Amino acid sequence: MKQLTMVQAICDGLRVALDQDPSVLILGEDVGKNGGVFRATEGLWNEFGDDRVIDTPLAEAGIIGTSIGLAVNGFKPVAEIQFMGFIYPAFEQIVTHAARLRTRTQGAFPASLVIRAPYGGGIRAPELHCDSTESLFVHIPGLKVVTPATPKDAKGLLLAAIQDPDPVIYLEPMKLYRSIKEEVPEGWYEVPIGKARKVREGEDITLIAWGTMVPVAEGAAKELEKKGVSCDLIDLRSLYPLDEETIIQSVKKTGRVVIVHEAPKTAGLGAELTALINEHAFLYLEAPVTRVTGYDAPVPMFALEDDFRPSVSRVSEAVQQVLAF
Amino acid sequence: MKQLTMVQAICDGLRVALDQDPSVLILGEDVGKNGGVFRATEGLWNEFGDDRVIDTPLAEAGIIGTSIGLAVNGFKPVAEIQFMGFIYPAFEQIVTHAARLRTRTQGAFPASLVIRAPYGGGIRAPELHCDSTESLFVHIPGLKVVTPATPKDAKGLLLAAIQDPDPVIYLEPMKLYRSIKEEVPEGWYEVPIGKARKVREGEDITLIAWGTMVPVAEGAAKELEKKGVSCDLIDLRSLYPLDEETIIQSVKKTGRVVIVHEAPKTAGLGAELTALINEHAFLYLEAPVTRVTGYDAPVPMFALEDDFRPSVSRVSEAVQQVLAF
Amino acid sequence: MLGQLETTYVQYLSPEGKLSVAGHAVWNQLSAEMKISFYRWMSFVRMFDRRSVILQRQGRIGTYAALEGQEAAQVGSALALSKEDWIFPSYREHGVAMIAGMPLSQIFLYWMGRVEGCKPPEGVRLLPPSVPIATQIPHAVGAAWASKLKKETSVAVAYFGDGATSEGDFHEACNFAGVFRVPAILFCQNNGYAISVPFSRQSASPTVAEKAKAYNFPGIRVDGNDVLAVYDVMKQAIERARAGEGPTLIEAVTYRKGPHTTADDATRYRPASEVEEWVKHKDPLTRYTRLLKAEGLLSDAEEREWEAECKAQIDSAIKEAESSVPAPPEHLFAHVYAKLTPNELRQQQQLRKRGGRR
Amino acid sequence: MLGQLETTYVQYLSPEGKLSVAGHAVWNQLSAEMKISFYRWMSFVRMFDRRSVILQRQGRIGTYAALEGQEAAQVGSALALSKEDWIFPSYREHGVAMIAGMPLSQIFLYWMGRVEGCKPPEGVRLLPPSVPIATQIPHAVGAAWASKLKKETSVAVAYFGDGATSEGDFHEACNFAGVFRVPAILFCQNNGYAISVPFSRQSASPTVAEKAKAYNFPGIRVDGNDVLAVYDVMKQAIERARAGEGPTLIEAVTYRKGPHTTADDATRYRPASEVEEWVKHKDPLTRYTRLLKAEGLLSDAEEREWEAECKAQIDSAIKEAESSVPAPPEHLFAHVYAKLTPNELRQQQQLRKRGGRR
Ligand SMILES: Cc1ncc(C[n+]2csc(CCOP(=O)(O)OP(=O)(O)O)c2C)c(N)n1
Ligand SMILES: Cc1ncc(C[n+]2csc(CCOP(=O)(O)OP(=O)(O)O)c2C)c(N)n1
Ligand SMILES: [Mg+2]
Ligand SMILES: [Mg+2]
Repeated sequence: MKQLTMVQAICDGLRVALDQDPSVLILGEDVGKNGGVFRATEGLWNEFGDDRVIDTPLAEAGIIGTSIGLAVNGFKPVAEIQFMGFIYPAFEQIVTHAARLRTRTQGAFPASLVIRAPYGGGIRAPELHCDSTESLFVHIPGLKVVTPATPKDAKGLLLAAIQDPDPVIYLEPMKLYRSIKEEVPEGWYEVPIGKARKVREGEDITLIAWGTMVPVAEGAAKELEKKGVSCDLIDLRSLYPLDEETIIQSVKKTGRVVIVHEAPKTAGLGAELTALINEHAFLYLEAPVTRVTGYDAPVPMFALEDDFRPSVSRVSEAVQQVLAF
Repeated sequence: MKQLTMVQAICDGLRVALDQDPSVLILGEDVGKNGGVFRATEGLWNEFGDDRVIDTPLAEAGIIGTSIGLAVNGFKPVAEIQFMGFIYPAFEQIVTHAARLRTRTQGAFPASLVIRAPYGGGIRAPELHCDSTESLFVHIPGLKVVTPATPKDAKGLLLAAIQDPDPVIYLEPMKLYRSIKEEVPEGWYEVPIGKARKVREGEDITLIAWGTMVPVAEGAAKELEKKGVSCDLIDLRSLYPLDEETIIQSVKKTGRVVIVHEAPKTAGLGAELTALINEHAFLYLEAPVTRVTGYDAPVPMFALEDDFRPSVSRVSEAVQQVLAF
Repeated sequence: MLGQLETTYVQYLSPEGKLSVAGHAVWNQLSAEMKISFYRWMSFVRMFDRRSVILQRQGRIGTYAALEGQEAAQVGSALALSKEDWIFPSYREHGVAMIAGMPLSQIFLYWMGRVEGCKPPEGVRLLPPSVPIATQIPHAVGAAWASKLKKETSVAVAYFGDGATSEGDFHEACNFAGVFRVPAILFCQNNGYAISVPFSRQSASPTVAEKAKAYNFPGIRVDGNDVLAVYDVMKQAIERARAGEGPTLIEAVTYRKGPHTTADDATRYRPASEVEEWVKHKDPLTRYTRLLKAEGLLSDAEEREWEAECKAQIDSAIKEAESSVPAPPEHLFAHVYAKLTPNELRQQQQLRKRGGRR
Repeated sequence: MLGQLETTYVQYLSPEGKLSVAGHAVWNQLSAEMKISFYRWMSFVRMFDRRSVILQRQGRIGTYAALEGQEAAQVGSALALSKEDWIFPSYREHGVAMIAGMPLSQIFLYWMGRVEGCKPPEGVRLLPPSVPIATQIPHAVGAAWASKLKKETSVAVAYFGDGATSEGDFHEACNFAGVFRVPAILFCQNNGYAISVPFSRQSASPTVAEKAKAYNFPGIRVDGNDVLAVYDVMKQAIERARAGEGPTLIEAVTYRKGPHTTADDATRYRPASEVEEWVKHKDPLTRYTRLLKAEGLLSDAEEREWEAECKAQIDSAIKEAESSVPAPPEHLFAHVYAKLTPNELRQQQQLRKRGGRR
């Protein structure tokens, strides 16, 4: 097994998919000759040619709209949106068509496709490149939404998304593209959509995070461990469907919850998780479910991004407050 | 005072605004000569002319994008999106620009505009006309989101939205356009954004609804009254900012909450309300906050819409379950 | 043909039912069967359409988008397609849908608000009506692109209105079609209005066809009420597409005789004289019937017979649709995902338990 | 001029620094001050740009979008505008921004990731760089529309790249501009690439200019490395706009000499020979300097003097930007709404309490 970064693992997953499934197409802006602005498609254009790894015009609605047509007529498009902050022009195609086509055609012509998009901040990217608006997509029935936090999960989740018959939004935490290396199995393997990953087992409190925030939550858990606090840390991986069982079991065990996300607080995914926990584990809660999130302000330009994004210390402090409740 | 339906009250509000504020422009598809597909702009084109009540090309991003430019250069556009289900092509302009322009220009060029859109189901409209995806907009910092449930509020909230220096999404419950008549004051008056309306005072449980669901919740409250259950019913009116005070006070009084919305459950606004209540009134809760919502499925075509939309009986049953908890 | 001025259009059959020289040539190439087929379908579509308007008034179907006046554009173009071709319609292409093989009863079900009506029979490559304007155009381009990548000869056609040309999706789809030279036909029925908004407020360029230049493929303007011209122009575009010569934008100039939908009042925005001109003098069915009769291919008796036959088919389809057992409420979860998640299964179960109680 | 073939372009000054006949006419109309002004701004912009690339390498600013090679397109067009006109730039128009009156230090602040750098001084009608491609074009059209409705003579210009022409927003904006005949200039710097994607993969039509036909207003192609031609074409478009004759699409054919941004490696997708051709033979500043020198309007000494002056100004702006007190964390709530809601006030308070602790 090779040690790979997340972006290398993604590239490897795409290569495996192209290699093993002739219906797979990769399309998007700069994914071909250039190998992607993050090098997530590096080498694939050379290897698989211009008919399978396709540089498109600069038009997100066009990319997703034509991908839907490609899917209807037999292909499995894996479309790249260069940054999640630029997914909005394709919002109508995603929300109105990709999500609903299976229902609307009663199973005849599902829009079986994957939409990859780097998201989140922390890398000093220019303005408007750093959104993490996953909850918008989680709200739309018919979509699945996943995000990995490790290289191994990145490849396995990607292949699961490609294998999945439903449209999957696959969010890639930019900040983690190159920050971790780990052994990544070769060939095709899948990390099932809908199953969370237990990062740490603990007794005192449940921490829930995903994507970019997993290392932050993990950092807090480590710090807290030194203070004698044992955290049960869940990396959701799958934002829709949610792994309710893992979440609820943990909450029933600990009775206390801190949710960490990078998106603004109001109507973020933390809200849904809170509601879910309230519904299924109300009597087990010993303190209010607490959210540590981005603020309810536009994602700031990078000078203030580290103040906006949840930090280890903000998470630790929230945990201590919850424990003191 | 005249007895007006909601759509008449909206039209009246628009007329007053056009009359009293020369910077107000109305633009959208079919808002001019035709007077709007729901007659919300009836007569205005005749009265104020083609330069103030403007039929645009069929392009939602163009409508909102040019409205932003009109706002930057001195006008107060009141743009109509014909149905909320067709707002998505303008999503990028709303989320990336309208919501952020004040911040991005540090106050120099705010996008001061109003976006009106009929929403929700219940009128046997064709496919895809019946979305109520308000939570998507509530999640976006920089936007305000409001929806009236009565003719009087409709006009007052509309004028408040037009007066407001920030971009306001003004959602019009189609189902209520003509279902209620009430006395509506003449001239300019405002219903403040950020203040909920207490529809009924009660002791046993808090019902929270908005827009299309207010009469449903009210119907349930009336039914429950006969069974001796007294409901505190809040019509939110303002979805962002939320009237936290009214909500929390009521929950502290009743200890039990049912939230009713038409949108799918997962990551709907009910989730945020649950989280908010959990945060601010945790110790007062005697039962899990319960959501009665549209299902996590695409809004169905009209044969099944009444099964999808929360009904009086679903709300009543939920209340009884919460009381029995 | 492709070199015409866009503000004129291809016309073979005059409103009076007379063939032009070029029209004669096309006419002579057609089989007798095809000649009668144009008539039969146009007449059938019209009868279906009028009946649907009545059904709406009777409360038996919901808001309905009538197509009367646009029969030639729909029938002429649809008859040029083959079974292997893909069709991405808007909400007004019932005529196209029928020809593609969509059972009438399904079309009625759709307008009864029943999602079952969306599903085409096996082998019919027809998508459900696309209500959000212009959004189906990129789908057609994608499907055509797929054919090209698979080296198949099938083409894909998107049907849309003049209003749709203002949407970004129209532009992006045309641009992709041009760049990748896909076998797509972008078929615009320019009926002069997008609900109440006239084309002059929709576009500064006087025609739709000329917009194709921006994408470097042919744009052809055709008399959309001349079924022969539409058929021939469509046929040529399809041939070009199958031969790998890329997309074509077709602008069929036509008119809807009635309101936008049964919920609309077109007298608010269209002058009566304009409507009269189109209804009385430019009707596509009248025009073609005149030709057939002049050519001795259709008698009054045959006409009556065919209309009776249509009526019978329509009656039976209505019966079928109206007697089709309504899907139960929990059906709204059918096909949301290939396999429902625990969350939806739970919700579906709750809904099922209500047993239809609302 | 407007009747040219789109695949050729307006050029007054050859790469060798020679004026064409038409160029002479334009040249003779210009004041000496204006003639030197073109040079000074191009030179200033280039020095700013090169310095910014260095600052990025030194870690003193973030990812930076260099414009070297596009100075003539930016300076020529911006110098044709007046204070009253509105500018909606993309992320590469630092040259335009400076001429519009944006202090250099603000521009540096922007690239330091500081939102304060977005705010123009009072009276400068310049919006912050629009990062999402093409989204600023409808804004410009809206602002121009407002001028028209107010019966003012100000125009609005949107700056964008060749890649932007593929976006729906480009189309919708052009369409609105044409339909409402607004005084907008849609100024496309066609530098041949959208990051790595060549224009041939962006558009099947060989030029941007010809796309204007779909909207029924003039599209003009100009040598974007010829500052005189750009200035003149822009001037004429502005005059047309002010006179109520509607919008113009200008395609300035140019090239970015370096990578897309400091995060990009252009050697992955551009042949060295192509780059060399543009860098060595088509440089806008070299060309214009040759002319000035040939005309005796610029000496080597004056050149050195001016460069020293530029350097001093740039140095001082960097100093100013780098010594500007960073906004505190809670500043991220400033201007989210005209008046913060209780929710944001509470969050802002929490953030303030952290006192900069992360
Ligand atoms: C994206 C979107 N915006 C608005 C509407 C509402 N609407 C339905 S039909 C229509 C007019 C369409 O005109 P056109 O494209 O000319 O087609 P026609 O109805 O004339 O066949 C409008 C505005 C819609 N369905 N979708
Ligand atoms: C909507 C959107 N999609 C994608 C991007 C990522 N992106 C940034 S610049 C760029 C290329 C732009 O090319 P062009 O319009 O030619 O302008 P240039 O950079 O050449 O000046 C892309 C794809 C973006 N900023 N916005
Ligand atoms: Mg039309
Ligand atoms: Mg470019």
